[in-house]
Amino acid sequence: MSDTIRTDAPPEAAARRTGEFLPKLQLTGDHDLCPGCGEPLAVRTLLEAITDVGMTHQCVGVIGIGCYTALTSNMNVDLIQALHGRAPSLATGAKRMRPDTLFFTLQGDGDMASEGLQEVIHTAARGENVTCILINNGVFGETGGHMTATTVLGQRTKNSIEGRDADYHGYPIDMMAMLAPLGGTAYAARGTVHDAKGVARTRRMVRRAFETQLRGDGFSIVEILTMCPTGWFIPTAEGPGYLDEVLRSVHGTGEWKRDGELLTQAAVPPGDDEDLLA
Amino acid sequence: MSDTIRTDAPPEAAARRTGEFLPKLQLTGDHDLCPGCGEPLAVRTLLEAITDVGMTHQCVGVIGIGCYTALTSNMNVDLIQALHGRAPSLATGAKRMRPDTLFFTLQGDGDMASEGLQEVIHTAARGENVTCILINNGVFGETGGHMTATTVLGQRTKNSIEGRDADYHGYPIDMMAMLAPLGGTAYAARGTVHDAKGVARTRRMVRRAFETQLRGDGFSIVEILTMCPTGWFIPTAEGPGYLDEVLRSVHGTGEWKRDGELLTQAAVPPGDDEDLLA
Amino acid sequence: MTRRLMEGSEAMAEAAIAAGCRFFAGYPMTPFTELLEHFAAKLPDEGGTCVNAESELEAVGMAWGACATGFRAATGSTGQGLSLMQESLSEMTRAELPLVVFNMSRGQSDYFQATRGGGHGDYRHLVLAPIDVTEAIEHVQTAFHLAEKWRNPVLIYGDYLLAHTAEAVEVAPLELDQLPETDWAVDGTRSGTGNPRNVNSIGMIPGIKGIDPETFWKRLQAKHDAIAESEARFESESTEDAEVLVVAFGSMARFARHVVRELRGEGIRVGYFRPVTLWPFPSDALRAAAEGVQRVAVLEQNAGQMIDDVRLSVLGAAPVSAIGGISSDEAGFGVGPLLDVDRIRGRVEAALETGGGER
Amino acid sequence: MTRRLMEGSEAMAEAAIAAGCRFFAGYPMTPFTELLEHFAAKLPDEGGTCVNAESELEAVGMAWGACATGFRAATGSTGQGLSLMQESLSEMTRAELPLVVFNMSRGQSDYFQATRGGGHGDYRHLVLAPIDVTEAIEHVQTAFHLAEKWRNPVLIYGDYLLAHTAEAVEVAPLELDQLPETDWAVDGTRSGTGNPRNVNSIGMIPGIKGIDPETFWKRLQAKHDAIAESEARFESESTEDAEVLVVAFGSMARFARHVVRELRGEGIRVGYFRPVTLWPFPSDALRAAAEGVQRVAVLEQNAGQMIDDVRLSVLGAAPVSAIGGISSDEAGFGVGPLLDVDRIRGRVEAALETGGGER
Amino acid sequence: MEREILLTGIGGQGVQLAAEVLARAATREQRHVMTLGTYGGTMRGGNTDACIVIADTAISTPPLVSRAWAGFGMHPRYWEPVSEKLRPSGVAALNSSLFAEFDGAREDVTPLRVDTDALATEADAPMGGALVLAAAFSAATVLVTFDSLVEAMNEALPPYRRQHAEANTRALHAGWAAVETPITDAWNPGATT
Amino acid sequence: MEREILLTGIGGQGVQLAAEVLARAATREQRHVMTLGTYGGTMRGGNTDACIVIADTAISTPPLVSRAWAGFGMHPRYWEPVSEKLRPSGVAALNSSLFAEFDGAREDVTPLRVDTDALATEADAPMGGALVLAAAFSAATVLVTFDSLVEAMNEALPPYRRQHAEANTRALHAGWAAVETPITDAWNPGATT
Amino acid sequence: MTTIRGTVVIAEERCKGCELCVPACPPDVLRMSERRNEIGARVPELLAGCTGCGACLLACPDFCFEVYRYEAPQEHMPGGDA
Amino acid sequence: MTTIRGTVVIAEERCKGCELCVPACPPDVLRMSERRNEIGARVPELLAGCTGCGACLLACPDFCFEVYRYEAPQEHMPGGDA
Ligand SMILES: Cc1ncc(C[n+]2csc(CCOP(=O)(O)OP(=O)(O)O)c2C)c(N)n1
Ligand SMILES: Cc1ncc(C[n+]2csc(CCOP(=O)(O)OP(=O)(O)O)c2C)c(N)n1
Ligand code: SF4
Ligand code: SF4
Ligand code: SF4
Ligand code: SF4
Ligand code: SF4
Ligand code: SF4
Ligand SMILES: [Mg+2]
Ligand SMILES: [Mg+2]
Repeated sequence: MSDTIRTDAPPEAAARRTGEFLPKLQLTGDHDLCPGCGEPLAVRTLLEAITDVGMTHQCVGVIGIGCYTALTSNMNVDLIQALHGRAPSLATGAKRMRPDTLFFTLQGDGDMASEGLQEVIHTAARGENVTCILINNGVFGETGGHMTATTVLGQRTKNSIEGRDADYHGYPIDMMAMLAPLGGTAYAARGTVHDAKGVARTRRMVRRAFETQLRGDGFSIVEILTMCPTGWFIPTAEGPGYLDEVLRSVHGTGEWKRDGELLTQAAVPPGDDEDLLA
Repeated sequence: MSDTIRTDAPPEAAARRTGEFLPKLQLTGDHDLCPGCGEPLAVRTLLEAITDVGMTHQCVGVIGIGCYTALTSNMNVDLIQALHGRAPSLATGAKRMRPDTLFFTLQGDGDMASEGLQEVIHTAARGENVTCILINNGVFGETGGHMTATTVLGQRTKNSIEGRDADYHGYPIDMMAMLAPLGGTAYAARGTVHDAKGVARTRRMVRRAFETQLRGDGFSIVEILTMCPTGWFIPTAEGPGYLDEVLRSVHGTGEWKRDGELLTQAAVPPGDDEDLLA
Repeated sequence: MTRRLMEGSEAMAEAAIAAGCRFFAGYPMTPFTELLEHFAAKLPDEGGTCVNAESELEAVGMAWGACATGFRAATGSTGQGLSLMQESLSEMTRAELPLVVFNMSRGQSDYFQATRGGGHGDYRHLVLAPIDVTEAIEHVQTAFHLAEKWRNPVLIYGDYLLAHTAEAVEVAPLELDQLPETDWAVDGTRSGTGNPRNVNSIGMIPGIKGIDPETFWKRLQAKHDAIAESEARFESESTEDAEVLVVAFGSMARFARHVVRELRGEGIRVGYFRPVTLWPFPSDALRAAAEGVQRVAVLEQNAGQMIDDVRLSVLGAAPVSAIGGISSDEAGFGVGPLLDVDRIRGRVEAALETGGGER
Repeated sequence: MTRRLMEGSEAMAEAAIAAGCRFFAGYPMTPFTELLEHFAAKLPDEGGTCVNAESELEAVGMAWGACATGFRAATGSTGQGLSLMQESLSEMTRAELPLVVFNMSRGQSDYFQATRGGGHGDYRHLVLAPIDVTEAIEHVQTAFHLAEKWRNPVLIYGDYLLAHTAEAVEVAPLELDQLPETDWAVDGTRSGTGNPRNVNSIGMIPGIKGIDPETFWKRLQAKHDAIAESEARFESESTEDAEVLVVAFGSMARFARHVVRELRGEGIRVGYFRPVTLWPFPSDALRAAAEGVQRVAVLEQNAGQMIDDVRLSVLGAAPVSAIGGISSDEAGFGVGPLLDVDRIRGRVEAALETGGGER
Repeated sequence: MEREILLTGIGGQGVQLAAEVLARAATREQRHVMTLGTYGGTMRGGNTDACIVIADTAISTPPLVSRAWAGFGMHPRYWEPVSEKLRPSGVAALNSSLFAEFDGAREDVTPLRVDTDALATEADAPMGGALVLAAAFSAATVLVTFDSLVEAMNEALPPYRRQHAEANTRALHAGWAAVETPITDAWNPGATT
Repeated sequence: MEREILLTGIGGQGVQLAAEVLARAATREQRHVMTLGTYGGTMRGGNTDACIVIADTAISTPPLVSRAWAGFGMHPRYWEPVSEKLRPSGVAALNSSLFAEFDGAREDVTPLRVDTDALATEADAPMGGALVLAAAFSAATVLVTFDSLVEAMNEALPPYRRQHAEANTRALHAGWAAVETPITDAWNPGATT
Repeated sequence: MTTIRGTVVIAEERCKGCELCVPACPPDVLRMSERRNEIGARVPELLAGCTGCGACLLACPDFCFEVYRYEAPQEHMPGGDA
Repeated sequence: MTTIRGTVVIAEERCKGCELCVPACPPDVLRMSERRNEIGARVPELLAGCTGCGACLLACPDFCFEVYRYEAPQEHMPGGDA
């Protein structure tokens, strides 16, 4: 159609490339996650933040088990594959032996808040100098969309198709509220990838978490809310809106703890909200 | 010595027995716990509180593993012996099948805050209608006095003989701060047995926790600070003072959540502080 | 009779409920997930409870609690999840609790864990390995019965094929012996009587200080010996004049039996033997079936585990060789290329050719 | 040479450090606790790290992480704690990580778990069972060596006696072959190169979508076959003309050996065989040692586990019977009345009387 | 009489639902039925296959068959291994929208080509391609009746997919109507047209 | 020459420390040494036993012996099984404060009675009873020297018990001084007095 | 006539048709086309008015966008091509 | 002369000599005696002035106390016995 602009090749007029397909630390863009899944976006912010803090060649990831695990073959990063829920302990042992390397875990809500809740809390309480990245979609995506320990009241999942009900299913755990107050936690923030601004802010959060680790200040965590249209049984296009309305109303975004200080109100990480790609 | 009063038989003058050696639900007083140990005192309050709420013949305990386990043969209560750390899950399954029976767990800090932290948090988040009793002495008493996840900064244990140090050993977990805010927690309080008033108050806390359960309001927990002179490597007589100064300065006593409402300041459970035996 | 199309998971859940199971707890993991889903969907209508536990450790703990109060209860998982439950399975066996466990295994590589106990200490639990959905419906009911009869956990060893194959079946209640009333469970009513109960794994007795694990564990060993004596089950076909005896269990046996029938149809002298219980292993029956054969060919989908029990049964009387092996799909769910009638037929034919030759 | 009095736990910790172990994590449990205490006391001075983990699950995870970065690392526990680690031990074996695990067992009832793997799936780890503190000092060093040589976990199977017996010993470094540089660990320096590493248990390869577990696991099986071929170790005495061959491992072997020496001293024809590695089990050596004997008498402190391996070795050539059994002190720590030279002597004598008679 | 059917497609094409509908329909008609769905790798991406066995008598064959009476191809990417397993004079039902030309390797099987994409779009059931083919295949082989198919489809839908029932019925109808005369009679092969 | 010593007492009496001190002292004197402490049940309550083997050559016997050269009794409650294991003409070192009279069953062993409670109190080392007996036993059997005992005791104390070193030394001294002449010579039995 | 300050390259072969990029674009210059790629997904197309802000890149889970900013803004005539 | 409103019975055989009861007693009428029981523990003794408050009972980990309140307060003469 003549109204459209060609998008199959770089522009002919003089132009600067301001955004590349892939982050530096990503090998390929091709993956098997569902259409509209938010997890690849979370992984993008993570990989970009590593480069941001200059640790491109000095970082190791410890990976949990969930849909995002399939993305690890795309990652240009030294990795240790953990068992479901156990990544923070592996990161602890690894970081203790290689204190100059940047260590992060990549875990889902099923991995971190259900199967491995104890691991992350103890790691935080000990003040281990590692960064945990929690991808929270409120479901076990990988097994078909079941409720997890973070699924918010009212959320649709395979076993709460009418929405999670407190009396029947119990209450969700707010991971920030639980982890931020611990003595060993130096940085805690929750971001989202349901819109571009959220993605840009999340990247700044992850960057700050890494800076915390590099200063040796102790445990840092960034939770990232992601869409799972498959596990929520909704059309892909409705994912971002559903996340914003349902998940985010309970799991509020912002910084919860910074430089070891608990913030009374979740704060936006400083930086330029308008220049999305910085 | 002629200044002393005979104590080997009941008084001859008319007198009312206001306090018996043993609570109704205790079979014998003889046990192998160390001199000056606070755990038998905690168990006393628990057993008395069961009788207080009229569930003497309709209660089941689920027991963790620690020094207190040796006290269970003294208990006149139907019991399930759990593995180390796992009692809250057992209580969950049991209570679901017998909703009219009073269920409690009896666990130490090693059991609940170290090995089994995840179990109790999930049980609380689900709002299971059970009561967990945490005996917190800040050590694995049974294995010889090692640090646990609740050991406070500065506390002496076998592996922190100069006192727990945050940089080296990490930070203690405040179980009330962690459990009270959870959606499924209806009642949370921390008592102590380092003096008689503390014992009397603790009994009132346990009673209220049981009442919470009997009303079906959800999860209830009472943490009880106890002396462990053996694990603290101090003379028995110094136990109560050490508890008061060291443990209690971090793990403050009082009610943290009541009727599902978080209290901003830990409150004394209502009742008569002067009539110790009521 | 109206048959309904049910996948194995659904049929097993229905059979469990028909057998009186009123509690289930589990954590999703392929190919066990659907079993959990079916229990979650069906139990509430029968007045039962299904908890979507936050981990396998918690799931088995919940089932333990439910069991201890005298209700029929079950849990299950696969692979990693089963491994996490081993501590509890060991202790529950020693606490003599009649738990039923569904291992929807990824392939057959948990044979050792299932039959020797992956946990600590001396303990054994019964293992039933159904060949298809129809048999699974029976086995599940038998499992609850045996668990209560012996006060011992029973494990159902299935796999992806069993869990996901749908068959047109009917869940018909089995006729089973009447069992005595449960007199060991705790319900709280003995509290305060001076004679309470303590459900434990080390021989604690209310009112008696200390424990006596040796006596307690020796009594358990005697019980396990009695189970071994009386509960071994097997199925066999065409063993009389067989030159090669094919031994297989579970889904692999379904392939083995089909191949043996095909070959027998062509007049070839092969036999088929299937341990229906993996523990106790039907050693006597296998020894008898192997009498006179030139070779025992063990078809299992793993690196060689049941072959130990086959050798311990045959004890040198005939050469025993493996004709199975590791086989997996790309996801590691155990649906590997070995699961193929032609391929297996080829291996049996090769064993026929070798005969009693190489050992 | 100056010997120092060290309990087994201390000697093993020192030997581990001498072997280059720089990371340890554990959770206290009798009789393993002191090993943790000694590592905690000694490692920091050697630039190493010991973490008092909050549970066994976390302890093994920490050791996993340390191992994956290319450092020699260990963990350990007993009973329940070891059971909790089985999931990780299975996966670490398949991730080819050279972890050393100390099982200070309560008695000998974890033989199956140690030799067959209590976890899921097909995997094997080496098991060394020292007879005394002196040998433990060697075994610990050998363990780290073999673990790295084969990139496979190695378990040291000890018990209360080994952990707590103090002996006057010297921790002398063993002469061991030079191993190639570690080229499989992750230290972060390959990140960003386009050719990073992924330490995993299922055959994931960076840049390649999907996995191929079958190929990966078959390669592992081949490695395990190679270990089985080459690493079996044993000790034997007086087997030549023995009428009864006593087979025992670990601490029980110390009793058995002493009894056999006593009896030989009196001219009685008994022999002694000890598997030094429990996996691989020295089957060929045992078969050879059992040649011509009237009876193989298996002394193990459990309900009968190693006896399977003995039978699988002897394969009917001589009757095999158990002369051990469950035995425990009141606390369940495994220091039972069976641990008595006179009692064991009596049982060996009874076996001599039975000879090849009853089976 | 034992009728093995192998289905293949790629994720999202609805092959598993089609297999379940065929199996349930046959169950309703009192046959012995066994079916198993398998996925290449995970549930996301990759192939999605299924095997159905329908018989007059108890089924002895395992749920993964080495040889089959019919193949059912929604996408050509993983068709080859299915094709290889077909018995001589078997049936191959193919989504002609994607199978440009029939796989020449098997001239000994009878093809049934259905333009499922077009029919599904026409029926306003864009996700219903596999059901179109299933219905066409049933009609062409007299495997099960149309009513059984519709009832089976309703039975097979989980509660959270109920809203698709109508579109699915239209898809079945479109497929059934697309076949004028059967090409074989599954239960009465002598009567082959 | 192999010298087995069985020690018994109840919790809190310091028997384990005494055993360790004896074993360390012998180690300092270049002997082969093996020792094992065992507890009845748990560390709280119940008996506390230990076994020491000291030898000139490598030790073959396991750490729990069936027969012993000497018994060392701090409390009579669990003395009997120890007494039964003593070899004829062995030695029995007894805390006479609690062993009212010597166990008549073994008239074939030489008793060494030490009023440990009194000596310990006198030495202002109220917790040092077992060390008193250990020193007396060593002096009476020429098992190890006094210096070795003191050095061994210092070696054996964990950092958090260092404050007891002086009292312990006094206890050792009191026990050593209480023996005028040896009753046997452990390493030179011919020279028995 | 529309001012175009930036543009994008779309890796259509990776697109899964999730439509997330469409609402993410602030000037609303992305829309789903009728074109389908190999795996059958409908892919987006670009209308005139891109600012080169990068929102689409951040919103796309399949790494389909590369973003450019023109050195000098371009003008687009309806019916023509940039 | 001291008023005694209550008294206690002490199960000395169970006492482990921990001394916790002594500071627990509000009127300070418990003190450790020189007497030792079977297991060698020093046991407490009661001086005149007990109020029957029960603090000792609540403080003793070995269940050694039974508490009585006199119907009428008793008077104690130093040197005598209650
Ligand atoms: C011990 C264990 N239990 C269960 C599983 C199965 N399993 C794999 S991924 C997964 C859910 C992961 O959920 P989450 O971490 O939220 O990741 P998501 O799939 O949502 O990205 C489960 C339960 C497993 N791999 N290991
Ligand atoms: C899985 C497991 N790990 C370790 C142990 C050993 N263990 C027994 S009791 C105990 C400590 C208990 O501490 P706590 O719960 O605080 O009770 P306390 O002894 O202080 O009363 C430990 C570590 C065990 N029984 N099980
Ligand atoms: S199931 Fe959910 S989390 Fe997993 S890939 Fe699909 S959308 Fe993403
Ligand atoms: S070790 Fe501590 S907790 Fe255990 S019995 Fe002794 S004083 Fe009590
Ligand atoms: S760069 Fe910005 S304006 Fe351009 S297409 Fe992407 S989102 Fe729209
Ligand atoms: S967001 Fe990406 S995958 Fe989704 S429609 Fe747009 S270009 Fe395609
Ligand atoms: S009852 Fe009160 S006053 Fe009397 S002895 Fe006890 S604590 Fe003291
Ligand atoms: S508190 Fe009890 S055990 Fe302690 S000294 Fe007093 S009476 Fe004895
Ligand atoms: Mg998730
Ligand atoms: Mg404790």
